[in-house]
Amino acid sequence: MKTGFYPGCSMKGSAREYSESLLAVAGALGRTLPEVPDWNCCGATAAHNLDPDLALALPARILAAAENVGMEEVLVPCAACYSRLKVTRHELLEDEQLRQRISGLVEADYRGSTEVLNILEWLSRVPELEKHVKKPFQRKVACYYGCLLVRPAGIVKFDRPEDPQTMDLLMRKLGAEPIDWAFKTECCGAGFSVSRTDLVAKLSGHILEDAVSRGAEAMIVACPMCHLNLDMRRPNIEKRAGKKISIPVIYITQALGLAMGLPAKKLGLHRHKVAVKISAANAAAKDI
Amino acid sequence: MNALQEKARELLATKTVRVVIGYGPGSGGQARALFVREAAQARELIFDETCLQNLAVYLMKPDVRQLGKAALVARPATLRTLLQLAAENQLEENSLLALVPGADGVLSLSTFSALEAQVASQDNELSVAEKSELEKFAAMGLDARREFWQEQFSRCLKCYACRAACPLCYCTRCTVECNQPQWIPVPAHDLGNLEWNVMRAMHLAGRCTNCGDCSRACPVGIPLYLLNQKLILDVSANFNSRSGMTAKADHSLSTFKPDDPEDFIK
Amino acid sequence: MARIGVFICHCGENISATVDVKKVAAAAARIPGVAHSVEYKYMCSDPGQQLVKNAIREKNLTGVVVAACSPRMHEPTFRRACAEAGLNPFLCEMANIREHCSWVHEKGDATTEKAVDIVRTLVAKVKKNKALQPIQVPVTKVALVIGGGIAGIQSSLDIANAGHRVILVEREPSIGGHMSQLSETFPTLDCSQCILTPRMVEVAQHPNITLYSYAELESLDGFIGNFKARIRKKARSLDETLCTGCGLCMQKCPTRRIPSEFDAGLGLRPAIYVPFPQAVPNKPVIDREHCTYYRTGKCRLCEKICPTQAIRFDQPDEIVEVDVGAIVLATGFDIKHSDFFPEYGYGRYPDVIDGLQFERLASASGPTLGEMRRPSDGKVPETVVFIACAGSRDPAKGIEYCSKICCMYTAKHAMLYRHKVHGGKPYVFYMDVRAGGKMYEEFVRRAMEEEGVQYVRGRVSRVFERNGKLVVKGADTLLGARPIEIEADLVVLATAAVAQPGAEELAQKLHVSYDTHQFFAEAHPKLRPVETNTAGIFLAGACQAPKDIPESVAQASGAAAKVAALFSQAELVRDPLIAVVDRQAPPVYSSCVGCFLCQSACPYQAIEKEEIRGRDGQLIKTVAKVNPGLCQGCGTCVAFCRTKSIDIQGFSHEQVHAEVLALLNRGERDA
Amino acid sequence: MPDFQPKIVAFVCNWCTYAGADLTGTSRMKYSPQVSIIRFPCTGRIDFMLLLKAFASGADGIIVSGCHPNDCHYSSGNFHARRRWIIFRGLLDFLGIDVSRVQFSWVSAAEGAKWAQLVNETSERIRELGPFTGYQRLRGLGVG
Amino acid sequence: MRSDPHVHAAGAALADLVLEKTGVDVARCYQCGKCSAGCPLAAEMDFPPSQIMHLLQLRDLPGFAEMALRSHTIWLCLTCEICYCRCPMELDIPKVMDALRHESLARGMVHPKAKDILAFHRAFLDSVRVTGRLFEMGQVVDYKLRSGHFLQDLLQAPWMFWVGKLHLLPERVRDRRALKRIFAKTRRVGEKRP
Repeated sequence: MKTGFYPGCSMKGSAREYSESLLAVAGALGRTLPEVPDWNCCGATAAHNLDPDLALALPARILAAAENVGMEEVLVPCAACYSRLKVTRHELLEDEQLRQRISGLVEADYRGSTEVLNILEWLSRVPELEKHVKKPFQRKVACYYGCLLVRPAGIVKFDRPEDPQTMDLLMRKLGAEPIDWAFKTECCGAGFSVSRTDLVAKLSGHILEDAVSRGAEAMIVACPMCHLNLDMRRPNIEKRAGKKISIPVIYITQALGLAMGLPAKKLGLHRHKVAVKISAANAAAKDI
Repeated sequence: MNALQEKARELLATKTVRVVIGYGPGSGGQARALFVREAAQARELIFDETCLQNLAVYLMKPDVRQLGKAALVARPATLRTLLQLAAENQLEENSLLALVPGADGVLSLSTFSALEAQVASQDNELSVAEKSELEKFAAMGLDARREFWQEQFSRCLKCYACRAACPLCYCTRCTVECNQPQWIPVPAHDLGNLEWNVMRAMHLAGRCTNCGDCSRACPVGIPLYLLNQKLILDVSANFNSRSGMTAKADHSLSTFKPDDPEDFIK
Repeated sequence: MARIGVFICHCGENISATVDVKKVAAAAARIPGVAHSVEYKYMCSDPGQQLVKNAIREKNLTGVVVAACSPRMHEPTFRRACAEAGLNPFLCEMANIREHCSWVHEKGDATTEKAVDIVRTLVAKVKKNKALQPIQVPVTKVALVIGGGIAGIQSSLDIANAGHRVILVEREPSIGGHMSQLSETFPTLDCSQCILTPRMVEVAQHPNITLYSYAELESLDGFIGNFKARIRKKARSLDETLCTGCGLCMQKCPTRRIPSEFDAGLGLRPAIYVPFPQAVPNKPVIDREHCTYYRTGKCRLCEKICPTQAIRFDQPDEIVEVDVGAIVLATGFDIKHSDFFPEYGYGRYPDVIDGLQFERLASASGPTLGEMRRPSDGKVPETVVFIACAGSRDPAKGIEYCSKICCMYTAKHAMLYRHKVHGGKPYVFYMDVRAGGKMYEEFVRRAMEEEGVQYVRGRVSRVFERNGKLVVKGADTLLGARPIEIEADLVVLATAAVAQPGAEELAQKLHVSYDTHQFFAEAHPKLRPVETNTAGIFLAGACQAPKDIPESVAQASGAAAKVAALFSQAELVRDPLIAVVDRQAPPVYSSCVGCFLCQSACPYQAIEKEEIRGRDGQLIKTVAKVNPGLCQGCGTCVAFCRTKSIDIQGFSHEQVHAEVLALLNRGERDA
Repeated sequence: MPDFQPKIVAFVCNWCTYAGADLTGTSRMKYSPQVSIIRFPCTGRIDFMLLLKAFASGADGIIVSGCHPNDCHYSSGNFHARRRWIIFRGLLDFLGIDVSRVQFSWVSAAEGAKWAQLVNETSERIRELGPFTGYQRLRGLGVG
Repeated sequence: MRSDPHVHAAGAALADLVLEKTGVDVARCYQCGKCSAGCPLAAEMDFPPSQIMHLLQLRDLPGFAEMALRSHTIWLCLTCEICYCRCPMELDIPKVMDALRHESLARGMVHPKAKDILAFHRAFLDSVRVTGRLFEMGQVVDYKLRSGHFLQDLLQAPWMFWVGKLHLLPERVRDRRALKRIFAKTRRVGEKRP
């Protein structure tokens, strides 16, 4: 199975540590992740808000590029990009006329053979993941899925849309104790990070408060946008809540890296706004 | 006298049977049916590679039945035919002796279980050559097949020799003889010929024992055996069943399994 | 020479709006053999039928085609009319130009042409119809009632009181059904058990009723008036004739922590049990799945303690075979259970319960003895949220229909809660309140006006737990769809009413139709609501569609009346649409060659061997013969017969052959 | 052939598909008027000769439909029919007759929508295949 | 079937346009309100989702459907998909929101309060058009110019730069011409600088 890798724009910038930790983990697991050649931005929220054709054309170009080099699937760690690629694939395969029109627009033919994979699907496939764990991640964690990993359920067909379990299972394999909480799939404010920071502060605030009130020691995420809102927007969240909220927000790949004993620096933990004051093993809990 | 002739002579001499139906020398390199009613005549019987006809067909003729209990020289397909006739209530147990010439003399079978055992011990599968001919047909493509059969059927004279030669076409009233409604048009034309041949094949589906007499009887040489063999293969592939294997009523087309294939049904 | 009359119905405008009926009548008149062709507004009305009758007499018709609705609707009507005018009813056919034409196509020439095609087809058929005489078959005057809920109980009592024997089969150890689980009933709030249990006792004591509880239908053969049912009596693991129902075994059974089905999982029961104290019969069963003896081979405590030595551990299931003439299906309904509502946390939070569980909490015989205490910690809930339409009217979850009973029982639940917890705050999230029924609307108004139940119009999006409270996130669509959050102590879901599990399998055993939701299908939605399409099998209660108690009881009595009507005749008259084997004069006798391939094809074992013998008793031939009592007229044998020796009356070779030719030869016949 | 309106005959059983088609009507769903229905008690009753007769009389396509497996009003008529159709299709195909012109289906009394869809899909497919000239030419030679 | 999104019959009801573009039949909505109940931003909206659906259902009453196009709601919708996920009628409301946004832009009916959101989206796409990928630094600058929020996040940038999250030079797609052609062919509705 030839698996390609679509990093997406944020993993080259504001979510750099997600990319770093993913590549570090993949390396340690003995897997290579070749990037989709000359990939472009998926268009994100902006494209589908403003232009329906562009919203399909940009992802179609990516999928066609991957298909052309024989990638049977593409790992898309960013949940937002994943959603755009997955939805595009679905729509193009549902409607042959549309597929031909969009293929014409992007001057490349996507035939539908390349599948789209999210980070949780990719990690779940690693056989005997627990055997790679050197320092069990013995923490109470809140697994936060956000919106786009599980919805729209009919298209992504991944886990159940209410109370999903895939990430919880993965974290349990790493030695963590996932809490049962109520905001697993509530929206963080997504693309409003810059334009409506006030709303992000409110929505992300609710999420963090619920996790903290149930004793979570870390938020585990699989989306740069969620991370941006929960981590970098922490000052706005705290200001709105009128209190300090110090729970760190960790990418699942970082959590895995820590459990595998990879150095924190290699996992980009120093790039977070909210200091990650926990390490994997409880016993070795030291500030990083 | 060979073993077969000796057996026939003995059966007639002891009046165990009234007639021995076997093969005698014929013309054109083919043996013909020989009805031996006197012990002395038994030495005329032959059994070699020219003896192809399925003699069971005579059992269904009233004139032959009137002769009294018969012994019948049986080839493998004949034995299957006897069992199929039994399964269709056309043959009573012990009402006839099937004579099977072999290397160790002549077997004489009269019970259904003996017939079944004999059939079970012989090769009843289509031969490799028969199968490969069918495969060639499948590969021909729809249009080529249509043209082939259209040409073949265009020569059909509706003489019904195929029907007369077939031991399983024993119906006293054939569908072609029904005229209210008229299922098959009387004159020999393309449509009627197609309908007759489809009907004949369908009526033999799950019943035909592959003796090949229909083709041999056809005066214009239509390869009717292809249709029969195709259906034998289909019945076996889809229902895992084979005609002429048992005297019990076990008809593949009037029984079913709840999980029969239905991939063609929406 | 045929003289066929064609009668074209407008059906008000149902047909004439898309089909040019005048053109159809004119075209029909040109079909050879048609002696009379008219159209009329309502052919099924009295004057319409009179048109048919007059034409038969005046024009001396030899056949009639009524082009109107489906024969499934009015074939009996018009055949009766023909008979009244002296024409054999089987010389009348219906051309379905409504369901199969005017309702499914747009107005236009193609639709009118199709109507003509259909008429021509049926004219061709009717020309080949033969006068037939009905068949008389005997009737076994015993009814089988399947299901011992309120509907089955009512049907059984009504049939038994009409003087006929009834065999009542109930799957559970006791009769009573869902009604026995209810606390109080709307709109009168009388105690469910108080009104039900006397009926249960009446069943047990009625001399005409044989009760098989803890039993299921194994298989059914035969046909109306002459069914043969095999009933599996599951092993109770005790000798019912010895058991006195003293209950000692239940008190001593060491395995006591099994969730009680009767208490909807909120209470516990032992492994040997009666479902509830008023059970009929009041004799326990051993639940072999949980019983220590069956699991480990040790215990047998009940056997030791039983004063009458009634316990039988090795008792096998028993199969009882009964002959019955009619069947009432009264298998009831079920409700959607947990895992169906992940967004409401149903199955995840113990204090999110369904309506039946609430009934048990509110019932004096329930696990809390009628005190309103929530399942998780026994606390008295101060705020209760009731969510209506939980699963109903929800195509995304596969149920598009309204479950009908929920609006009423939700109002009742909220009221009962207020009666038990005076300061309690009940909220009902609803979309519409459907309270059609005698005193129903008044009942709901009472809940709102007098009992302090607060109704919020909107569907709840989700329920989650926070600090020991259940947070209900909804919106009030009457207030600009403003989000509303209520912190509740207990959430009650009015989950959808669905068919019983196993309904589909049962329907297949009985050969009755069922809808996409596995509710049994009535023969006609309006005019034959208690009959199925299978003659002799009737419906009662919620197995047909969700129903409340009065409706179930009414239908049960209706079904009983149908059975009684059937049993009032000495013999049953059946349509002669059956197979017949060719018979001719000697020396042929029959074109049948006696291969009997038809025999293995017949689902009813209706084909027999007939030996034709000469005057001296000598066997001439053995041919097939159809037993007219057993044949149901499927015609499978007909298609197998190579000599065309079997034919089926009403769908004969000549008839269907003529139909096919007529349908396709449009221009050649009536241009 | 844009104006080609195929002639399609539907052989259906009385209890499931005929009733299902009735439901299509009562639900006012629309379908192609090129299809006409002939009612049989059961799919088990449908003689393969009738299918040949329909083609010979000018049908471009045929629908044969009955109750789903296990739902047959007569228990097993549909099972027998299924076996018959398996063999019949194989034979027609072997003779070079396009079996995609015969659509077999199970439509229950509850499946009004399925009936409409089946009719529309079948008539669309037959429209694409065009008139069944191959078979109709046989008729021309024969009857004409 | 989808057709060209920029062509629609004049005078057709907005509901028909939505049906044509998205395949969603708003008539199926029976106003249960579950979408509004679950919407994370319903409280901020002038018309929560169920009301947007109802506005479209009043197809022939003058002015009502237009209220949906002029609403703040359509710009606040985050496409979190929770409404679609829980809708009993399986109506793809987020897709409807997309279609309404496009129509609102085309008719120049964008709600005044949506200015910032729109500015952000446009800055985003500008960045992608030029480089093929999102250049976060460039986009932020562009957004500030468009929105006039010059001071927002002023303190954030140095920190991001410090932890290595902000690059001063954009990453680029090699075949930028191909991207430009895609943008040229997908003419965005209402593409005028404010």
